[in-house]
Amino acid sequence: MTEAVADYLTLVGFGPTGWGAALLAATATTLAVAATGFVLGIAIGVAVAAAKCSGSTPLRLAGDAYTTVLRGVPDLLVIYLFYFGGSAALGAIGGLFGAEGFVGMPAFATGAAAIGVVSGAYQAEVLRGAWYAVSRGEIEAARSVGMRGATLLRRIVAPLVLRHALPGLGNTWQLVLKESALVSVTGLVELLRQAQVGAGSTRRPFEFYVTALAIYLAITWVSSRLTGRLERRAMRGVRRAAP
Amino acid sequence: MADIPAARPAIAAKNLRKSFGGLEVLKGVSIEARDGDVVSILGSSGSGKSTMLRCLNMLEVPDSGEVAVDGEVIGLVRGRHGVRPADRAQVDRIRGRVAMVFQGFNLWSHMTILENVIEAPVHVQKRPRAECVAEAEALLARVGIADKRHAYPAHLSGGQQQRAAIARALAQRPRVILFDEPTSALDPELVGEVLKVMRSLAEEGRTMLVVTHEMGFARDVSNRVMFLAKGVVEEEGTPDEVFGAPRSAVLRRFLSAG
Amino acid sequence: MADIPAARPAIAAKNLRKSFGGLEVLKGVSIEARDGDVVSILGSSGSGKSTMLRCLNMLEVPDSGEVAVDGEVIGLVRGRHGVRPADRAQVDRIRGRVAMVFQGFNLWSHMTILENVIEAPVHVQKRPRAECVAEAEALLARVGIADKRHAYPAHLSGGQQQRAAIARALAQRPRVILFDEPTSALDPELVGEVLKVMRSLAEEGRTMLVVTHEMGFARDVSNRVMFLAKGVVEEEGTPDEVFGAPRSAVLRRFLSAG
Amino acid sequence: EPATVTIATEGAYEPWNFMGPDGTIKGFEVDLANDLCARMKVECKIVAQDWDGLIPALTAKKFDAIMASMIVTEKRLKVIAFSEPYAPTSAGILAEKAGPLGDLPGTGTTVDLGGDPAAVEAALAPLQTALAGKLVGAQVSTANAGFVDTYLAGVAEKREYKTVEQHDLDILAGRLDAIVEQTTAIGNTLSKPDFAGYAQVGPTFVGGVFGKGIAVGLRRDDTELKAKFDAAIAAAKADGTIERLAEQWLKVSFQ
Amino acid sequence: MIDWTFLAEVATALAPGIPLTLELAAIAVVSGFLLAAPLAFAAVHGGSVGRGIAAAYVFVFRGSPLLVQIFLIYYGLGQFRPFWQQVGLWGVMREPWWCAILALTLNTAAYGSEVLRGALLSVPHGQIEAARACGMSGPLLLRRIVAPIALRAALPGYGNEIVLMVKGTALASVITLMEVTGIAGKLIAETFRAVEVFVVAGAIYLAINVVLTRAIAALETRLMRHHLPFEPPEPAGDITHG
Ligand SMILES: Nc1ncnc2c1ncn2[C@@H]1O[C@H](COP(=O)(O)OP(=O)(O)OP(=O)(O)O)[C@@H](O)[C@H]1O
Ligand SMILES: Nc1ncnc2c1ncn2[C@@H]1O[C@H](COP(=O)(O)OP(=O)(O)OP(=O)(O)O)[C@@H](O)[C@H]1O
Ligand SMILES: [Mg+2]
Ligand SMILES: [Mg+2]
Repeated sequence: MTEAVADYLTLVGFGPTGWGAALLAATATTLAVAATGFVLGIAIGVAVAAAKCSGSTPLRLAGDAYTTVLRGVPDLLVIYLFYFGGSAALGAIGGLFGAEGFVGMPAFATGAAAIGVVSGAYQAEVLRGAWYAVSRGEIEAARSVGMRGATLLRRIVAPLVLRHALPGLGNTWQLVLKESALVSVTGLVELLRQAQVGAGSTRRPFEFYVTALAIYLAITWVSSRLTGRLERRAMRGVRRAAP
Repeated sequence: MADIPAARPAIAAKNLRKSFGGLEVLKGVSIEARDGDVVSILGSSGSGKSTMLRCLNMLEVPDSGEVAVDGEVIGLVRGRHGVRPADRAQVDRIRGRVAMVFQGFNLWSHMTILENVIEAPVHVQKRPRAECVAEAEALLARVGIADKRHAYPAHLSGGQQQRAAIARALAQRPRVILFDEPTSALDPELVGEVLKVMRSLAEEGRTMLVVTHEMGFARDVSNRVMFLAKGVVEEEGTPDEVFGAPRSAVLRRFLSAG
Repeated sequence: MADIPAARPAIAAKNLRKSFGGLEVLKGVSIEARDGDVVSILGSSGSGKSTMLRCLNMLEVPDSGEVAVDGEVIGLVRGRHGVRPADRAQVDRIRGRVAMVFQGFNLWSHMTILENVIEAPVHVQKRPRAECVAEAEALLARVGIADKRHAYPAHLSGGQQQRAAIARALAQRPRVILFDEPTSALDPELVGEVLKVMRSLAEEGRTMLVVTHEMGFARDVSNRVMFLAKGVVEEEGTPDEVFGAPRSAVLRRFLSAG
Repeated sequence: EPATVTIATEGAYEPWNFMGPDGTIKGFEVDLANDLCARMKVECKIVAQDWDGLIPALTAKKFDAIMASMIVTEKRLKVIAFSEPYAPTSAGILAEKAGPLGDLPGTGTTVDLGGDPAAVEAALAPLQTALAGKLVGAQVSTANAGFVDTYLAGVAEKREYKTVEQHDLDILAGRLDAIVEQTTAIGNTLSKPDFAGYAQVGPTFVGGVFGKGIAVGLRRDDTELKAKFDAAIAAAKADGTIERLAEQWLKVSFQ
Repeated sequence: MIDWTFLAEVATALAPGIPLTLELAAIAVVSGFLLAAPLAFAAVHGGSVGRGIAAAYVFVFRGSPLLVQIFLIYYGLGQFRPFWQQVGLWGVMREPWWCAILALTLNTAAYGSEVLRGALLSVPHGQIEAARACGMSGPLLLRRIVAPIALRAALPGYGNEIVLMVKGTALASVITLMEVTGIAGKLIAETFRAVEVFVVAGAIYLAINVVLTRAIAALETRLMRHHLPFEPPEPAGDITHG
């Protein structure tokens, strides 16, 4: 038993035959690509949600099309298209300027862009749902004092929408975190890819997948503590019904 | 109406019409108020009082008719989905000058009472925060809820919420204030207090349109009274005219019940 | 209070205390009402009227004191997180007999008005649906909003919502009805209508506790009046006693304002 | 003329090509690639890529050559070109010694699937009887899976796996009755203590669906590079380098 | 430029995978909801014990990639064959189909319960109080007031979840199930034309999901009538979504 544990610790440790350093570096890559994609996704999500909730028919249809297509196709496909398609497009542009051969799109940029574009569709839906949950009266009150545009958004809409959207956004963050695992197809060495490589090379899949699971859970734990704190902050002033 | 050569009215609406689905709620309502006017709007439940008030600051866009604040007519255009304001910036600008106290209060639930009150002055009017806080505290004291300034709306009694809503409107330093039943949740003593506040506002020259069921208020504080019934202005005049010699049968019945 | 050997009171509370955080809102309030009693509860804003009413059906659990409906005392136990009812089933049973009209109406937003009204009879009391619908339509007609029965609450005016809330409470055929400012959003004509309805309920022997700011109502309809101030019952008695010869200075000031 | 040649491998197929914890790629094909590059007098850059993406990425010019234990098949030849093979292929069946397939006939013999059809049929007939209704695993889209499709269709039930270690695990778990796999990989699997109760059963197969051996995958228009690889491989075979590396890494002889 | 005959071939090859994809998604969504609802309820009303259990569950299953979960359930739990045989469940654990259903269900339940939890919390307290005041409590209160309001609020979020599950079934291919993605992977390895194959596969998923999202949107329009700016003139039966 202790032998097995010692053996495992050597495998994922930081010794000369240990995979610890590699896994750690891969974890950092996972976090970086997920965070970049998530931020990009929020920006896209806000824009798309605004389009979908706006009175303008073309905007609404465009927003609808965006969320439908990007939520509808497997994420792997989007990543693939960014990887192969994006490279081909860049290559074509490079060709115009006389660059020879293949112009590679950096794996990190491909991955983050793909994640952002996909998660933007999810964020848009979460934000839209939250927007509907906000009491109309409170928005009207803001309009009636002449608030508008950015101020209305920042002071009233955003806090109220966020209150309802936070659980959903927390979900999306988790989604993005794990979506980053799919970016491995672009050759980016993130956590799952590193685990697969380790498993394939050492033929010890369990040790590696369980370790990956543990690292993902650790990241989740930290991030849910943070979202939990945000949620509590956002829920201030809300009265819960008596039991 | 008397036809003295009118000073530019602080707020005026002409021939407002508004339907919801198949239901015509306003059937051509006109109203006009000059600086310092206090207009009481009476009418039975469902007669369109709130709808009219909400049309004045474009929370409801009228299907036809015209609204002007300070002589500035709010431009409306007919789009594919009905009528809408031509220029949103204009609407926002005008709303900055027209405050509203809602029938359901509509306090912002994520802010404390003090934050509710300073919100518009600080973030819309961009006035210095310290000044706004001082003024807000004075206002809250004036309506008797200074001790609640750090509480959230959900933790206030009905009357306290209503007073907070009034303070929030006043903090905007508006030219025109639209009150939708501002004393419905208040006890007689507080009604008296609030009326005192409103009187002093009128003396400062602010214009007020007040939807109310308090005949006492209509009689004592306002200088014009308007009676709405089924979406039309059934009767209008000074309090003496309206209460002293009601012409329409509907108004007579309405008043005799009170 | 007169000490005739009391019939079992329909609803009674003894020595209720309730604090929110550091704020003591009720400081030992007692109340008692027999079948057919109409008790008006007066008091300034924030004096604890709503809180007291909410304690009677355990929407707020009092920190100490006792509530009894129909002679049945609601058991309370002190748990780790404060006081709570010992037997939830008992509370539900009692709530079935005690209806409430909320200050903020609290209509169910996902149901039409008719659905709101038949909800409790059909799904709590398990009465036949057709019967409930017929009764509900009669009730809605009685409060004058029969035409709105298929509308959702968000599409109703303030006064219409309030009347829907009243109809919903009455549909429960309760022994005791708790009204929290049931006429605040109504015009004088409708106030008269609603008072008529309440009078007829009293004649049927139903017990009513009514938080109100309408002195007229308190004087004319109720047979007992209770004046709450800062969490204590400042004065209590028949309308004649309370209005005719108020003993406390607070009450005198309160009444003189009205 | 390319100063550097980028060669892609899978990096997860021990002992042919696999990765160490420090990220370096090792194995038979890596050593061979370095040797061939030295002969061709070019700089060698070795990268790892998912098996699925190897050929699409080659045609998309992400790299110049594939050395990933890739077998020359008709299908692949339609898309890419191959050098002369640098290793032969042979496949076998892995099963539990004590199980019903433990005494599969033909153990120790070699069947050339490209040879005399009658002989092939004779050798396969007893196999088809024994494997009737059994669950047989193979790595997806390999020649091994092709073997199951060609000779066991309608006989056994096929399960396809993304990687070798996955079907190894499933046979241990008892979800599979047999695996069709390259003999070098079977050797590697059997060297592990968990597989003490397992063995290669029945004949070893060469030729036919198992193609013409393992070779360097190249773009079809890259004839110049193909010529260079062909020459280098011939030279490495001739001086015994390939044989030495095979014995070192694969513990087998190609002779 | 575009090789239509090849695309058609791919489509014909992928079509047989569609029933399995739908079957996996449908079963996982239904059983996932049945698990998510009590979890969300426990998280909101279950006291500290219920909250703890729900939180731990969500933590594990939402916190790690579905791929890892499928893998560990299939290969990891598969290791304990004697145990499963003893409890008579080996027949289930042996089958990749059941393992996929199990993994997908456990996973979607975690996400679903979070959506439902948020929705439960957004029910206005006044409306709950009104129900309590007329004697409702427990299951009745839940069924008549809380659930209808919460489910409406949850609908967009849960719609997300259903669509996610349809796509999640793609990972079942790693445990040998030949649904659309499994077949697509095979086709790519055989034809090496990743982009074309994925575009066709993507179109299939998109078609399934478009039908689903339209259905959900139609349901939303129906259920959210009380949220429209004003009441539609007729209590219309089918409002088509714009
Ligand atoms: N949930 C709560 N948390 C904190 N304080 C509360 C809460 N509910 C009520 N209060 C406070 O308790 C006091 C009494 O409130 P209550 O609603 O009973 O007043 P009321 O007599 O009904 O007044 P009104 O006539 O204005 O409705 C108020 O000061 C209020 O701020
Ligand atoms: N959004 C809406 N959709 C449909 N009908 C509406 C809507 N808003 C108001 N109505 C209807 O319009 C009519 C007038 O409503 P309004 O709120 O203006 O009445 P009110 O005069 O303010 O009444 P109260 O004194 O009861 O507040 C009512 O019959 C109401 O049902
Ligand atoms: Mg109104
Ligand atoms: Mg109150």
